[in-house]
Amino acid sequence: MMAVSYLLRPTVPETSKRATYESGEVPTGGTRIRFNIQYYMVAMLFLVFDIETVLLFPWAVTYADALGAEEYGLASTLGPMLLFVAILVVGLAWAWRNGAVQWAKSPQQVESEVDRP
Amino acid sequence: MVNALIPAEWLALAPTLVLALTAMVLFVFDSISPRSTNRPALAGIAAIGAIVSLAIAVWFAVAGTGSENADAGYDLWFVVGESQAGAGAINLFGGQMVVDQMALFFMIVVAVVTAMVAIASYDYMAGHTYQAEYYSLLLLAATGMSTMAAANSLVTIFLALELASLPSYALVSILKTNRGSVEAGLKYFLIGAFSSAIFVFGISLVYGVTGHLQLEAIADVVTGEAEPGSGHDVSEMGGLLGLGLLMLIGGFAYKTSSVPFHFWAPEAYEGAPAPISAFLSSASKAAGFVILFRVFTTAFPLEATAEIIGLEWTHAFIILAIATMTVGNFAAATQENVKRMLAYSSVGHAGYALIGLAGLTVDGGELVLGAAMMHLLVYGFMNTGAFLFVALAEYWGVGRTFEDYNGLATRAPVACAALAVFMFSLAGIPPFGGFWSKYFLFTGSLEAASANPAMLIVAATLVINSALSLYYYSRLVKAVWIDDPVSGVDRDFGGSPTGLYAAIVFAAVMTLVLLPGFGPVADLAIDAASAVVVS
Amino acid sequence: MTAAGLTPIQSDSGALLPERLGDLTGLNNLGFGGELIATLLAAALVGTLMLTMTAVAGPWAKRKITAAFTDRIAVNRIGPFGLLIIVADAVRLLSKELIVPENADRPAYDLAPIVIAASALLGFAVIPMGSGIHLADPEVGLAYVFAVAGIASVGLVMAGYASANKYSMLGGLRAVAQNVAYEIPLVVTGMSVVIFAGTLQMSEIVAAQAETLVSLGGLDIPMWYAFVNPFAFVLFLVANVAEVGRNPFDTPEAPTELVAGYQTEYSSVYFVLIYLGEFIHIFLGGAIIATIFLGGPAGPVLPGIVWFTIKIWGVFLFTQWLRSALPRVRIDQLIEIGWKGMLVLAFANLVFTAIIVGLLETDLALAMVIFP
Amino acid sequence: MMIETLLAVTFAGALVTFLAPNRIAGKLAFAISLVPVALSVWLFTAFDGSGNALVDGGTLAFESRTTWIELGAYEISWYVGLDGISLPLVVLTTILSTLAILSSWTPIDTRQSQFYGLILFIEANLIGVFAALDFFVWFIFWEAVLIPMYLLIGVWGGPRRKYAAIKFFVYTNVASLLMFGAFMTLVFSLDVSSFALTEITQAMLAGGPEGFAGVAGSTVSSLVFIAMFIGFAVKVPVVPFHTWLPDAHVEAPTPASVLLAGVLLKMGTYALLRFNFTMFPEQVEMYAIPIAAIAVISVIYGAMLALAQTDLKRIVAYSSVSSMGYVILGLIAFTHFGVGGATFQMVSHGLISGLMFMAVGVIYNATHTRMVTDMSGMADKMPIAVGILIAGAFGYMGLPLMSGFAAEYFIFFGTFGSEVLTYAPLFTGLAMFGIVIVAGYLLFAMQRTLFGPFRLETDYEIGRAPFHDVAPMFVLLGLIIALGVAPELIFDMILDAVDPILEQGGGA
Amino acid sequence: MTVAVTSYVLLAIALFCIGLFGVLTRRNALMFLMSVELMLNAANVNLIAFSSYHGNLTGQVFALFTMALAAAEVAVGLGIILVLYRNFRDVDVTVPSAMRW
Repeated sequence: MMAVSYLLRPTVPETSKRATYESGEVPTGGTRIRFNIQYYMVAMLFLVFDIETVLLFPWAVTYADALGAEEYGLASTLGPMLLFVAILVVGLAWAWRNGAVQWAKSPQQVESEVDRP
Repeated sequence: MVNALIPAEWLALAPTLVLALTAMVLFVFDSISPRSTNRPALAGIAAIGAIVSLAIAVWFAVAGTGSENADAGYDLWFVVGESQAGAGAINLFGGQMVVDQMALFFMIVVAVVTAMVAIASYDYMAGHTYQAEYYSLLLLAATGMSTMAAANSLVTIFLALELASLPSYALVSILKTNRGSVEAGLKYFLIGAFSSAIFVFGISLVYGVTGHLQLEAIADVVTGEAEPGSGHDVSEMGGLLGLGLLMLIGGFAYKTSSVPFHFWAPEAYEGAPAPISAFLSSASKAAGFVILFRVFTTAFPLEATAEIIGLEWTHAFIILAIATMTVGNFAAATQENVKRMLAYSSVGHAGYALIGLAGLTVDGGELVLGAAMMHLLVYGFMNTGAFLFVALAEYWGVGRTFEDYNGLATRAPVACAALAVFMFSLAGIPPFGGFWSKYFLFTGSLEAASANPAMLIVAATLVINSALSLYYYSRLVKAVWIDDPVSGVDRDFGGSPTGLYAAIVFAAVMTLVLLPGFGPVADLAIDAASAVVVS
Repeated sequence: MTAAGLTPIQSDSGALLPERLGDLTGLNNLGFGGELIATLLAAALVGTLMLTMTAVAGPWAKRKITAAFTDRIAVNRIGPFGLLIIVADAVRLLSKELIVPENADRPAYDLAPIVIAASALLGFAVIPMGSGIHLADPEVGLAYVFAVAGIASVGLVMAGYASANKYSMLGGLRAVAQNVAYEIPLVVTGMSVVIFAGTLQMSEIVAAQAETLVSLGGLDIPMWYAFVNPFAFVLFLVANVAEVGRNPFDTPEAPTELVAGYQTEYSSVYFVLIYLGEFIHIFLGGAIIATIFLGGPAGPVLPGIVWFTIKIWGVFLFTQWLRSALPRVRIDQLIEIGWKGMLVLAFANLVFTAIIVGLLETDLALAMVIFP
Repeated sequence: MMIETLLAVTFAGALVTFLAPNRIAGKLAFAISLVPVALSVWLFTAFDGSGNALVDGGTLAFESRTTWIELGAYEISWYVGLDGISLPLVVLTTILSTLAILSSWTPIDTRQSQFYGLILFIEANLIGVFAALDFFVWFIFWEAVLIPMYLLIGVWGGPRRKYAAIKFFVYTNVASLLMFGAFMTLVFSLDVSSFALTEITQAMLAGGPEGFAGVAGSTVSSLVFIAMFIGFAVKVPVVPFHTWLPDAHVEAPTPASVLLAGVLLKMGTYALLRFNFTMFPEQVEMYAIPIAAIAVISVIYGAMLALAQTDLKRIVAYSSVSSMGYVILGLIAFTHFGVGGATFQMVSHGLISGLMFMAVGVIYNATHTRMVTDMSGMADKMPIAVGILIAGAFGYMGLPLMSGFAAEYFIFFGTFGSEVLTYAPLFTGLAMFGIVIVAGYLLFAMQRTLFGPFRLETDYEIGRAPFHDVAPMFVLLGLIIALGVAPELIFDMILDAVDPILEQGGGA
Repeated sequence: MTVAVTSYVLLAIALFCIGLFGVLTRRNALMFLMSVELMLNAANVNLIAFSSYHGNLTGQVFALFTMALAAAEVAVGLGIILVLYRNFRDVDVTVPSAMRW
């Protein structure tokens, strides 16, 4: 498909065409802009929870089988997973309460931040 | 795994679990009241958690948990199960964890250092924004170190190692606007990540050769009692195993700040908040040593491993011990900065503890290994105390060099008396606990020398370095006690911070008490060592 | 639909498409090279199927549907129902000049569209589409699908970064933030299905749904997980919409804010690839939903592949309905819905599913009460 | 348990004093220090031991032994007890400490609580050194003495205190290390199962070491003997190793000098007697001549150095080197009266040098100079202090009726007839010549300082010393005269403990 | 279509060496981090290859853990690099030298 396109399309080099598109305005400033720290926070949270799902998958696969086999009780199959999730939930709650997943702050919150050392 | 959830078994891990639980409680506290500056509550929770952990560990150790020769008459075990005392090491989760005397010994070290650091941080971290985070990370790192004490498989060892390391990275750089702290954190982290990569690769090679990650299972393959899953001949893969072992040593060297991965230590300890320096250089180092001891004594029996790789691994430790001692002490002797001097001296002490492995022989060595363990315990008190004194100095805002410390004794005689105790104990001169542990190391090396003459060199290096260390340790004592304060410097710094003082005095008292009270410690350590050496 | 004609073999015969193609053509006798050719052939077959569907959906169906919602008449000039617009658009886009911004990071700029398209296409490799169209059936199928679909995020951020354009950068970042926020609820909800099935293998999951859940007056209702756990189904559907970046979760492109976000600076065939990739993603999402919640290709009378296509198109129609029916959410709302709403619900779903399954499996008496 | 009580009381007193406010620290320390004095005097009266602590056959007073640490095949125990040699030294320690505290009320005007705390801490450790019968107990107390002394000199000392403190610390620590290493080698080459000095002594007397790391047993013994002799000689000090002493004495504050000269030096000779001369009778005989030579050189060279000094404290310090030479000489004679006299000299010199330093200190407090050349006519201004100084000087010179006379008499008497030491009369004669020099320099100094017209110009009135400065000197003087008149007060006890050593050593 | 275990090991060692080279030569903290990740993944390749070679799952499970920890390490590391950038305006690891080496 790309080859077809290469054969078909015209090439008319022209400098202004290659300029960055900013809705027709003349571009200002670089693209290395400072963006919201929240993107970083979210990425970090994702890392944690994504890995957690990796670790949960093996459990999920064996769960039903383990229950089927009589030798393991419900507590010893379900318990560790609940503990695991509980720890994660504590983590999530902590992140939530500390504003890691809060994209914008309300004026009251900003004000209360200012007082802090 | 079948009985993993039956209370009697896993409750043996209670000291570790208490630490983990405390960390969780701190997180919950912080979640309920984010950005809380309720320092008494936070420091209190952390300290109480550590002390409870300590109490349980001491109780278990005294009651004979995980020991084979519990003294009759201790009937404290009822909570965890009546039959466990004196029944030997308790294997948990299919041998992934083990609670024996050595594990308990190091759990004690970790818990006591954590408690002191938590109490001291109450003052040191006053005015800091991230109170709850600080204590949570501290307890999490302590959990990791405590887990390291009980880890009995390369999997759990690596997990625990990282659980201890990751919060430590953050703790070192927690003073976010302090360039030193950030730089220290960066260097600590980069070298930590690098060495853990090496460590994992080493694990993968060992796994490739033996087909197991559980330490006893590895040992069975190495000694030829069991076949690896693939059925190949282990003895033909000596090169790979040797390389793996070398890489493992690299990982451990980082954690214990030994040569050749020691160069992060002065940076990290100098830049980090002083209580964290204390924490890392005492608890973290001790935890690094416990897995080092466990891996090499349990998984790689000296004789069998030597047959496969063609070299006794004790030789590596002899070289490392000599190099580490010498590098640490000589570098420390040239420092002008107090914290940096302590950091290098901490490297030197890692060298002393390495003697524990260097002195192992085919048919024994529990004395020298036990001595290394004792040294780490005593070191836990004296070194923590010394760094906490630096914390006190930083709290008062006196400078960083020896000159800045001049004449502090006129202002704070009690703390400076404690400092003198720490310094002389670190140097290993008699009226303090440090004397015993160093003496035992010396005796142990001499004993091992009958089987391995190279240990004579080690013993000689130990003595020479101890003598050298007296020079720079006494220099600090001289500065605070004898030298006159620099004129023109305003010495009117505020207050006597209770928490810091309490921790420092406690450490000093323990350093002193360990002199007459060394008997039980020595018994415990030698019992623990003989359990792992013989098995 | 050509594929259905070529392979008139029943879906439950077990063998995978490449092998059967190999048998059919005798390529298997030619050793490794033959196997390779057979595999490539089969992959090309599935690829063509998907591209065809996309071609129908993109330039034509989408416009028609939107028009229907807004009571307009869309493309109708060229061919019957304007169907030839597909050809026209293809020619138009392919023959356009490729304009590369001067500050672009060329390797990343060139790679991004390919990554986006490929990640979606690769996902189909493990989807059992019925009628024997099933390229590979690894044990970790479901995890594979999630993983491969996740690669698209990398492509998006590459596109955004390489374009050297503020809009693109923001669009790329938003895309990643959104993808990561909804990926976890998606996967965790998917996991609750795994708890029932006890496997990650796609064919096994489909097979598990073939059993009868309950008989109502002679009509066997199959144990599709959408019926067993409708809550999970809804969660998954929502998360999926966000994951593929459709309304109301299309902030990364948001033409009114970011003039199409990460694709602003793309033109010609690159644009086609990105555009295709997005649509294939929608279909992949539909395919996953169909496989793990709607019994895969199962259905009465018609061949499996037909049922499967119907289910995929059902999901596609759903996204198009959302596009017309709902307003776009703000980026902060989007993130907060993801982390504070979806994630918590997903975990709740997982935990309750686990507990209920555990109780049912271990306590048969209780099971009898619920399923008499 | 009496010794433990004594130690515990002193240690507790040190801690209390350390934490007390500066204002009351001196008086508090004095009050506290009376308790150990009382206890040690009680020990003295209740003493019921006989024979030597280390050599088999005697009974120990106040013996107490409990296992401390099990170290592989060895047992370390808390083992203390007193015999005729150590008990007088314990009493000397407690009394001198109390008097030193009293004499520091005037000169010590900063950081009092720390100062008195350290003095009591030293006192406790000194008691421990003399009472210990297990090597480790002994070594720990031995080393623990150094740190407070280092601080006493370093913090409250004179202008060159830092140099003096570090020199003191380094010399003594290096010596300790040498001695420690030597002793460890000895123990590991012996067939013993504990570090109790008694057991080691008996093992040594029963045949000595079997050899270590390929070196023959007798060579090990000799090497260990030499190393330990050097280690202790630094502490004593004898001539080649003496250079730290004058510096330390000159810079140390008076009370520290009192303890340093009075008791710390005795640690060295005590340890020589306990270790070298009890455990190695063969080596004593073998190295008798070199040791005697060192002793005589110490006597004469120390005395001549003293003659050349103009600083009163330096004079007293060098005269200590000289006096300690007598002790070594008495020990090496290895006879009934030689060793007994040496031990007696330890006590006697402790009292006399303490007295001298106190007297010098009192004068210094008043005049703020110690230079002989600066002073004259002090007798007019401070008659009592000067009188006592003269009395002390006579004690040094060995004036009859003073303890110094008794001690030197015993030593010369014992040495003259020594069988171990060849050329004994020659060495004795040379050492006696030392007395002449002592008399010379002391009389010269006294004459210059005390008599003649008063010349020193000060901007304040030099008055009489306060009572609490003078009282301790009277107590010391009283003790000196008491021992001079009735040496059997302690001499019987000493001889009783010394004889078994000699009997073991080939019946000399 | 089985590949001999030695091939995987060689691949792993190659990856490891590339990572090691990066660690030793790169001055950018982020590149350093990436190199370390490469080394970790080399170990993972090894573990998984050996896991199938020995026929037990231990290695695979451990590889999962390694991935988890690598992720956590990156999270912490990026945080530190972020504060580094705020303090020093650079991510070059040789720039910070507030302390003497």
